[in-house]
Amino acid sequence: MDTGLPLFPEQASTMAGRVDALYLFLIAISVFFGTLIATLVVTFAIRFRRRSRDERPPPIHGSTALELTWTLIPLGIVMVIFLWGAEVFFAMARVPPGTMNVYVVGKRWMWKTQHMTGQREINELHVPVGVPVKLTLTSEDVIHSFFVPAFRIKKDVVPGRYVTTWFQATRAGTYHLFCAEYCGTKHSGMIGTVTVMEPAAFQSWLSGGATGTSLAAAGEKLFTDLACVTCHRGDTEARGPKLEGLFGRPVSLANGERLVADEAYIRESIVNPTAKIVAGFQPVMPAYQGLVTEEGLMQLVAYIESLSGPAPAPAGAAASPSPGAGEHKP
Amino acid sequence: MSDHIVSPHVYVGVFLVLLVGTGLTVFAATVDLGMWNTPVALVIAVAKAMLVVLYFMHVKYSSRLVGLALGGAILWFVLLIAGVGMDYLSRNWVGTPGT
Amino acid sequence: MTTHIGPGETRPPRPPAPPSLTEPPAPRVNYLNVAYGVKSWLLTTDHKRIALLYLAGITMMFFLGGSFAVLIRLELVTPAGDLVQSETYNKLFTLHGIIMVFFFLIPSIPAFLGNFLIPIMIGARDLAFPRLNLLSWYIYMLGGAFTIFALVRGGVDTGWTFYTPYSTAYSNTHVIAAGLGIFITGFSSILTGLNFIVTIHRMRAPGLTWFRLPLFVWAHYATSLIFILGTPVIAITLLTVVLERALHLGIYDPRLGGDPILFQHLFWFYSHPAVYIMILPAMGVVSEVVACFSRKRIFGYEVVAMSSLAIAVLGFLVWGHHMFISGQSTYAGLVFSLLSFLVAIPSAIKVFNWTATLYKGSVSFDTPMLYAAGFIGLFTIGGLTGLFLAAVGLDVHVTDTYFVVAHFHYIMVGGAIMGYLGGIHFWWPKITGRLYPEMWARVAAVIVFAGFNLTFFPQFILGYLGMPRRYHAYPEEFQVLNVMSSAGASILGLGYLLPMIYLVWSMRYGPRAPANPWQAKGLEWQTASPPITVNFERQPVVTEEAYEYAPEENAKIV
Amino acid sequence: MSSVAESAHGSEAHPDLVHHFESLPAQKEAATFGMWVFLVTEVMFFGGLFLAYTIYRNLYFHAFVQSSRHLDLTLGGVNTAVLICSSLTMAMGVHSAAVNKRRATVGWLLLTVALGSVFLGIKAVEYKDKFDHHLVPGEHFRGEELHVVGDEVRRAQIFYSLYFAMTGLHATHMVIGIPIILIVAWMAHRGRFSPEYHTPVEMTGLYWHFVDIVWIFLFPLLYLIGRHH
Repeated sequence: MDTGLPLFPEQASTMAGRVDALYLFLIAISVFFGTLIATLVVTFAIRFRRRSRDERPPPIHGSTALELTWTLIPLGIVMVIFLWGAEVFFAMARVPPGTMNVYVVGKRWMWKTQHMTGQREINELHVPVGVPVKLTLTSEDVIHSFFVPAFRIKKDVVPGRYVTTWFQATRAGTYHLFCAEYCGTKHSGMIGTVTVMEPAAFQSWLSGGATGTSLAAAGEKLFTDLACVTCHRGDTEARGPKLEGLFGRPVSLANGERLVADEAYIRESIVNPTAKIVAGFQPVMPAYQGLVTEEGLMQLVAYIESLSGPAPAPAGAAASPSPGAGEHKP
Repeated sequence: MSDHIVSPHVYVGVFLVLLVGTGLTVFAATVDLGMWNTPVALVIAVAKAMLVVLYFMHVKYSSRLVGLALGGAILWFVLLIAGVGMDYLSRNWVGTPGT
Repeated sequence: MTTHIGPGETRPPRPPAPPSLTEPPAPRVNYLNVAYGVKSWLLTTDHKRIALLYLAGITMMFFLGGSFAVLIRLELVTPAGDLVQSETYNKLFTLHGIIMVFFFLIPSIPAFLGNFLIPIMIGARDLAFPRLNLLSWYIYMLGGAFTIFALVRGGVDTGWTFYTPYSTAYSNTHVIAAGLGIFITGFSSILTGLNFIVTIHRMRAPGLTWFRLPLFVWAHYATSLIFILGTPVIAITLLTVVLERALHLGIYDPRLGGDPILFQHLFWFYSHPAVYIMILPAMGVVSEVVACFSRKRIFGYEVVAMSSLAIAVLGFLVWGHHMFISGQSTYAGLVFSLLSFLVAIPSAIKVFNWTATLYKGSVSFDTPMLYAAGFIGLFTIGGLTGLFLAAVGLDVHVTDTYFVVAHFHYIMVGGAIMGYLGGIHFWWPKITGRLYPEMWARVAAVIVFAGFNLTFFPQFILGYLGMPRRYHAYPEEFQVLNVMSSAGASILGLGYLLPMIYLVWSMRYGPRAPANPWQAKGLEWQTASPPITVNFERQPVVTEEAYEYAPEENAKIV
Repeated sequence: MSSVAESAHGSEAHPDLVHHFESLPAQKEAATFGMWVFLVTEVMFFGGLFLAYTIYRNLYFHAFVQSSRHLDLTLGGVNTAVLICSSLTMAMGVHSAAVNKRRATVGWLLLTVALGSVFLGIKAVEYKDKFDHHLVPGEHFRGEELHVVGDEVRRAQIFYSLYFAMTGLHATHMVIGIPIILIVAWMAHRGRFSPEYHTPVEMTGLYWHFVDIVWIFLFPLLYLIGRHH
């Protein structure tokens, strides 16, 4: 047993320092106000203690000036905290360009991770130091939550949809991976490790072991097995939209809406094809929900992504409708 | 005060308007008004509900407190819809799935 | 049953005087000795007797929920899950949460102290709807029976939050019985809130204007607003969960395209304001106690009264801060974060005003004041750590960890239960007509305060280190802090047992209490201890401001 | 704190005045306000389902259109008219009580019960139709009759889940209301009410009108989506 009294978690990502700075600021605020209130209560209690049984101090009416003071000063302070918290939050939500992509499936009670290069892990994730890693996550059953305390990231993993988070590790080492959303009997057993490696070590980890096929290649095989190509042929007579060059680009829908083809859109279009019909096509595609596992879906997504070239612009950069506040700092 | 006696003629009048309103809402639904079908249906429903509230439920003749309760109920219902609607409307605005 | 008062009669007919065994002079007729027998209690419509019925139910639930907490803390002494099975552990924290939240904290102060005091404080003979009040208690007990049924049949393991799709499609436990239990109990809250609102609006004594009301009444008015506006939403939410489980309706089912996050919106639309249901009445108690034990009108009375309403209203706009990482949109998270910071302001205002009340007061540290001071300290810590959780970027790291557990226990246990205990001690002489042993009570208050901090402060650190909540087993490096927490819990448990013993003892052996043992202001101290069934011999008329401990003409304007 | 010595009410206190109220009007005011506060909670109770409806209707509009079209417009429309009629008869019942027409009060209230029962009967016919056509959510749900396939069938289940939850909750309110009206009618028959005291009739009326209002919204929202296509 570790007999030390830990007070502070390890910092192992670019986000950790930013979160901790806000944390320390808030501790300072809390210590200040906590001490202030405690001191005042104790001082008043002693200084104005009851000296005789029937003592009746003269009443003091409220003071508008004082009320305004202790309304506006806290208001100013909390607005600062709000803006600071919002800035950090946006940095977490906005995925920087040039990420290494990893797909994660939560399932009671394990984490299954897949690398683009085809490596698959259970309750483990190996990543290189200094490279931003984007995680696309989903769940096969209930809500889980992907939590790496040393990176200060956490994201609920919701069945039926994709969510995204990212991190950039700064120190090699092995860190806890927890499920943070209660998911049933073995919730506390749904834990694992994230191993951060020096780039060279990571390269040798990648090349070691039975690599087999890349994620996109696995997706391509699935694509063929499911006979998707019958309709998604890519010619003008095809019954389904052309998939080459689709990922990360705008799509016009039959109902007049426009959106950017990201992972979530492609997943939805496989499991619930009629949800968003591409303009000019008929809702004729059968639904594949229940026919393809979440891992298989991720392979298909990776395959379709690969059809848009080797290094597609991340969806975050292409689709972002708002100006670039809260830029990521490496 | 709710002791106010409303003439039965008023009740019958309100009743007839309600029936006409029902017919109108069915008719409006069969006409293609584009995006306006739903708002029209809701406006008619709100008008009908207001008639019931004001006359059948005597709010027109009741204390302000009753009006306050009614207003509070409507406001809180709107808060619920608006707060949750805000989430669904702004999903994925940041640009990656799940943001 | 209602008592009709004829001409010239100012109180109900005197029953045959019961033989007194303890003291020679036969006690006056009061609400306690006016009738005897089980029937006279179970069919009573007297708000004071119903309050005591609630006290019985609430106390039972508190010790039941507390015994689960004991087992949880025992399990967490070691990192391995070695005391109970995972299934059992999950049921323990679920039932601890359900019972403490829905069957103890929410009814505690309103249904017991509020029920007892509100009619007396406003100079009324009873609540507006006495039979409805009794019905509320039966509904509460029925809801409790459903929950206990779920417990004895094997329990429920969804967490008190009932998150879908786990609760609707995956849990193999008694979700339906537990959900119905909370659904039913919700109607008890609704009817109590309804009764309070109508009573406060319609039944104030002549001269008792809104801004002469005790702050306890203001707090309960605000609480009642949450009862009636929020509780129906949790009722329909849990009903849909039950229907989804029992009849396969698919409102939250992701396999049908349903959105589990919609459930979270509906759940927290009630369950966040529910936190204010717990804390607002405790704030009301603290206002009364601070005024009485500094013998001064609460500084900024109007501001404190309005801040209660502000908390109740703003409290309804912040529910999304429980969902920052849930998959809710980033922008919605920002809006909810901003609004959450706004709700911190009226709470801060209250703390500053209580502190200012002590200034140039006549401060005496009797037991209720010890609890009130403890409340101010612990609520301050709880409130300040709430800022950590409202700051979106920081919440990502600390949400669903022990940081959250520590934070809400500081509010609910450090805040609400300290207020509850302070209130019980403050009004105990009024309720029972007996004084409690002051020395023991002070010792217990100090033990509760120390035990509480030792239990929950280490959990802030645990949470920031990253220990997730609801973990049956945990990595070894978290053990030291967990052992500290468990040690604190045993002290806290002792602190809670002590009042249970000496308060029961005082009911029989305590010295008889005068009508106004604290020399306090307020209508409840103008009537006998314990009061008669219709509360006052004569209809009181109020001619002065709230908490007028000294004549107004001496007042100083700061 | 000063006080006056007068006791609550004089010797001619009304037998329906309970001990803790000053006067009958005060008691009636409290009852009316209390009933309205209760209706506030009812708004929020139904509000949760209306919220779910709003969200899913916007997410899955096409499936909602297809599902709505299968609902029987004639039966729904007739039921709306029946319920509006019952609101009129209820209003007339309250009116009769206020002007001390005992037999008329009983008559209007019984007519209200009859209309309410007709509504529930028609609702039962509609429900049976949904069972017969496999439109009850669950594993036996079939989409053929709605002309939806694939994933749309699942979305249609969400519509029908909401349909049954909302109309079921509404019908439950009517099932609770009918015996209450019968009790009030019995009290009226026994001569319990007077122009000064007929609060139970008024309160029952408020409840019944509220149930009517819920249906006024349910009808267009459930039955009239995309009927023009």
